[in-house]
Amino acid sequence: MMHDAALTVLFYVLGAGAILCALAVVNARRLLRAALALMFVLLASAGLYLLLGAEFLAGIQVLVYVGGIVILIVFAVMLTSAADLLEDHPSPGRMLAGAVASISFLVFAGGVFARLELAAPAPGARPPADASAIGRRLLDFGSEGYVLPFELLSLLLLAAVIGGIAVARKTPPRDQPFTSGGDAPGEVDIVLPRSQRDEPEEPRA
Amino acid sequence: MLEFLAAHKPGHVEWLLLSATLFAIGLYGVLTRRNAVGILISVELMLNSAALNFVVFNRFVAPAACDGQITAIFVIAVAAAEVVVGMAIFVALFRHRGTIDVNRMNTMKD
Amino acid sequence: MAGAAAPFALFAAAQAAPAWPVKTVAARAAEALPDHPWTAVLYMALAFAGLGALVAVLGMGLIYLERKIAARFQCRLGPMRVGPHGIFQTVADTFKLLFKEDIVPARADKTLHLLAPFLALSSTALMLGVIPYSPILQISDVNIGVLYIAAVSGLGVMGILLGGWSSYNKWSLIGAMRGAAQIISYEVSATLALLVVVMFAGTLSLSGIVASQAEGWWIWRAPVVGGIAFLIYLTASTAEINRTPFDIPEGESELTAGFHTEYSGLRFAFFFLAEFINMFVAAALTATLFLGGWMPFHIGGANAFNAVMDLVPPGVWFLGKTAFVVFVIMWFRWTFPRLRVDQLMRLEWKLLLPIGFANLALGALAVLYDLYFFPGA
Amino acid sequence: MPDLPLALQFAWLIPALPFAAFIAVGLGVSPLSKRAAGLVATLAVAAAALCAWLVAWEYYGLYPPDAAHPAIVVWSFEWLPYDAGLSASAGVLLDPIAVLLLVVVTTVSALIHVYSIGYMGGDPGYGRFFTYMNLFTFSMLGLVVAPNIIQMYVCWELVGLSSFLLIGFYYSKPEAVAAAKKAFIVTRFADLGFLIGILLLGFHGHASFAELAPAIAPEAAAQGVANLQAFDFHYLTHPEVLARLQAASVPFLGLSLLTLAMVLVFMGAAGKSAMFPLHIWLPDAMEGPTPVSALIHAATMVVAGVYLVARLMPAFAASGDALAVVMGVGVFTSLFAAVIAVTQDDIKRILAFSTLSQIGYMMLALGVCSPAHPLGYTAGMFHLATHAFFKALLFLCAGAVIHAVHSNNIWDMGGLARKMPITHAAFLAATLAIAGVWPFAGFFSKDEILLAAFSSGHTAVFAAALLVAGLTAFYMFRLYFVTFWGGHRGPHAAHAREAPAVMWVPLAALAAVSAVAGFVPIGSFVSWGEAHEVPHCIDLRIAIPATAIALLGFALAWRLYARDGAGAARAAAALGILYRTIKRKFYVDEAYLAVTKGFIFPYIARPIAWFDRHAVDGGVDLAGWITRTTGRLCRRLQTGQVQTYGVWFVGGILFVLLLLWAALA
Repeated sequence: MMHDAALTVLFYVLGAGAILCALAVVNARRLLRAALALMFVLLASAGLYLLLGAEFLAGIQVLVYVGGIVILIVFAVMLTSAADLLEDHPSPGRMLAGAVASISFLVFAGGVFARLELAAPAPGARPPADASAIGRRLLDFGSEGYVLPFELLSLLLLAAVIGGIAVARKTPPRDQPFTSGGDAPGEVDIVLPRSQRDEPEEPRA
Repeated sequence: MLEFLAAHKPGHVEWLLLSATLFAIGLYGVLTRRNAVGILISVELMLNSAALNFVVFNRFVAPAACDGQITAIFVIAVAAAEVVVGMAIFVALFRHRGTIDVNRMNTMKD
Repeated sequence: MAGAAAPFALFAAAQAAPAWPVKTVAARAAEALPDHPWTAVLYMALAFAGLGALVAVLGMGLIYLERKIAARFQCRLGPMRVGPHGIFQTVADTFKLLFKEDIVPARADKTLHLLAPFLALSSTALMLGVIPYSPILQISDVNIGVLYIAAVSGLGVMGILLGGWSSYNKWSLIGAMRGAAQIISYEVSATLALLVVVMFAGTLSLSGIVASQAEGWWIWRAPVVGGIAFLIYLTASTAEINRTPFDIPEGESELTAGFHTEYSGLRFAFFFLAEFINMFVAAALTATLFLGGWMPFHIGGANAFNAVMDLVPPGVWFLGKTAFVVFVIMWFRWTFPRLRVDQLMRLEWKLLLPIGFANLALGALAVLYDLYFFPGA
Repeated sequence: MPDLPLALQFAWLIPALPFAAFIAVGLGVSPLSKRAAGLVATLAVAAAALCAWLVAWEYYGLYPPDAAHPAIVVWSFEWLPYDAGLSASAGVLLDPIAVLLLVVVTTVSALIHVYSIGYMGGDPGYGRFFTYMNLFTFSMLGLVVAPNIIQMYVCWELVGLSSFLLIGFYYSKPEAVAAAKKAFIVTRFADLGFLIGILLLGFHGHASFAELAPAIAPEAAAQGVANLQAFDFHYLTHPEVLARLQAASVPFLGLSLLTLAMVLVFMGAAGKSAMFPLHIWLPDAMEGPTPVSALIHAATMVVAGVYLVARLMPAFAASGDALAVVMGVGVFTSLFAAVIAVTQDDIKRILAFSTLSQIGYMMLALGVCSPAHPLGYTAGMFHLATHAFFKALLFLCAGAVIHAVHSNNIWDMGGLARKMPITHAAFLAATLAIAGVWPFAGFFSKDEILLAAFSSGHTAVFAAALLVAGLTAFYMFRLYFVTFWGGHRGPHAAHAREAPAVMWVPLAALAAVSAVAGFVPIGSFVSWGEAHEVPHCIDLRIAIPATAIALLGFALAWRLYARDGAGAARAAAALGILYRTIKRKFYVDEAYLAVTKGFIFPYIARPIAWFDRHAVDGGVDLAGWITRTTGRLCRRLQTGQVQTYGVWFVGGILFVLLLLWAALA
């Protein structure tokens, strides 16, 4: 009973925190804050995974999502916001369209969920799906294994890494085509916010 | 109090509603953000809620299996790949055009 | 297979009943929860208080140590005025920092500026919670311990990035970006090294890893690969905590003070503290993963020798090993010159990473063919 | 007909050479070298002339004079196959009049080309000029050799097009542009009648084709028509077909179909030949360069109408009424134009009205013709040939004079006889020829026309023709005296000088031809039907009054104009309003203007224009508007912005969700 009560409390606390942070994600005017809020949403999700008994997944969530993806996003924000970080508010029409779309999605999805009846799992038969179970399943090449998608995924990641480098690297100068892709002098540049550049500021009225 | 809380343990509807709410919020962000990175962030939100959905179904439909968790792992990995490529594109785009405002990325229109 | 052989019968018996029953604080709390809920709460409160105290003590102690050791290396005395041998010097410094004015740059993002140090410190503190200090002294033994460590250590990067960004100072920004890039890069190598140990131990739990080293520490029990993994991990975690020779993010000569240039007072103290705690965590993890953690120095089936070693309490073992690693890390500072950014990246991506992969593959082979010392039953 | 002489087999070269030169000069030579353009064009036409002479030689070698002269198709190919029973072929038909016209057109054209090399030298549009000239020559030759009425009509329109281009050659001059448009519109209007006539003939001819063709086909095949078609002249002029057409009646004024069709066809001929009341374009058309006037409006193009009537002579004769119309129009026009010519001051205009008058003369000759008295046919063709030479000569002389004095007004000239002796001599020869003085060509041809009119019993026509002969002599000698005699009146007349050799050599050649052409026994070569009763001799019953009246005209001109023209002014004053009316060309142009501006433009053209602009264009605009609006509406969907697409995408998802929800309910 204690366990169930704690579960209920944690669910609602984490869920509310996730939703609030998610709202902050889509409404923050500073992208960096949005990214930060995203990090908290993902952390809350990791907590929710723990509640669902998926510890390994929670760890992966934090490791990859928070430690990798969010950091990457923050990097991108820093590299691409030469202008000031404030983003204009979207136009009212667009906000309305977005709100209508998302709220109706929520309503419809809620309607579907409310009428959804899941097949009840066999009671008691619940050995923990721990990290080793997931690992076995991932590398199992039987009919229920995921080794093929897993390998495909590794290929995808490799392609993404190479593609990302190919897209984002600067074209090396013609006279030295084999530069280190960022190490040579003049190749690294961080685009600073306008307020941090050396340009003289416009006199304020 | 404790009994009340224990009796109201979240069932699958609550879990699914939670993930649907997160998804809807992400959808709102995708539709309203002007900055491409902002859109990408919102997409991450949606992906995360989808992964959550998988785990929820895993938990409530077949708790003995771990297929939902594996799918969630795949989702995370795909999201990572997506972000890598997306960010590379945005950085390259920004370098060329000086902006990543999606309103101004409409050259296909003309 | 070895367990069936006569000379190892005793060893097999010893393995059957763990000599060191692990009991974490969280486990105690969970045990007490159904019947005595307040006891459980008390346990948790104790744990948090202990963590806080640990942070404070560790911070001050390590700073004092650092100064003293630095002084020794430079043939001078270090702080001597406040207290005997200046042991209260750090306390005085702490008070000074506490009372300093908390300055936020004019056009900075105030919220993020305030948030960043907490983020940096809390990620570090979260790691303290899973380290097995002793069989009876561990707050929580999560079953994905190594994964947890890897995940949480990545969170600290956010603190650095946000701190640098929200300062509205180009030195801070560049320092933050360098720091983040460095940490993320070296995290890969560190994780690869961790995986070797995980593979050998067959578990992600930190206690389980410690227990798996009852026959010998992985640094030498897994031949060669363990040593290489140890070296990689030590190097990578030195880089991860931005210690010299990898202190480029805060290289004074280039960036004034890197990402925390604009911080003062308590928030600066937080960053500072986080760095030193990080050093401790890195050292503790190195000790746990490669040097047996609280496990005394054992040699296979040499029971007499093992019994002598068991006389020393596990906590002392742990502390000693950790202190040694901390000393080594401090030693580095006065031995190696600082690397350039490109040298740093080259070291990681062109040296450590390939070696780490090769090492992992070798380790996998070793595990597959039981090619390590004292294979368990 | 496989055993034709080589020259006849290659008769298609005659139109083909100018056409090839047209393409070559227009696209290749002219942009490269102006000089070469004139040379190539002239050589091509000269070669065509050579071929024409060879063809004439061979044709009359094959069918000697005083024998039957069949119309043979020496070369043809199927050009527009419509269906098995109806197709139009292009080909080369040779019969006496075609051969005659080939010779005349190519010869005159070649001489005019030579003359043009000098006359147009230094003109910026030199290459363009020769390109158009070649096009014109080709069109005219294609018309002449047409074996069917379709090819004739096509070339007919090409002639109209090239005359439009040549009249408007100085396109920067508003008068030239206006004249070109006038010529084109008037002839187009006339061609409308021609086209309707062709369609009537073709439709009804085709209706009875299956029935009649088997009988006609072998006969036609013997003359080289391999695949007889309803539009072939062989078919259309066959007596049985004509009888069938004559028998068919249309509910229009009680006329027979044949008459109606022939009158409509004659409308086209009248337009091209500038018969009253469609003559108004010809005097204005003198805005083109003088060689153009000589070629098109004197020698060849205007005779196309005459040629058409001659070509369809059996049909006209079968109709009877149509032939009467031809005669009436011819008589009236010849008289009318001769009267106007007396009062004009512009040298080219006088010649233009003279042309009108002479063409009317030819029409008159054809009009009095009948199967029983086919002399008019021969006479008309004879006059056509002689007239072509001496009228071309007159125009070329006029061109030389205008070149010398920089004016078209005869009162700016005078006393040029001493300054330009060769031109003077040539002009005199031509004047004598047109006036009908023995032994010049005009005497013989005019005599034959008068004889034809007289002998066919049309006495009134004969009287009118005689009057026209006198008027012709009068105005031509008026022109001659004012231009070449007396003192220098205009500012340039005093230092006028003889034209260069390249210009006067053609003049001399034409003068020679004009002088001797009358002695050709034309009756032996060109005749209609089987009757050959026309002896080639001078009938004194005709020759004496004709010569007398010509001399009368000459004397009157001498009296009034040989010295200073003061007498002429007194005579004009005495005539008063009559003179002014004549001088203003009987106000025909004004009447046209009144009709068009007062009635057609405001009450017909404007409503039609309104309808076109608002209803027709409106319909087109509506289609465009619908397309554009649809596109604009659809474009809303294609904003190029991901998020807009996202909204639609989400809409689809919502729809599916709704379905799922409903399905679960």
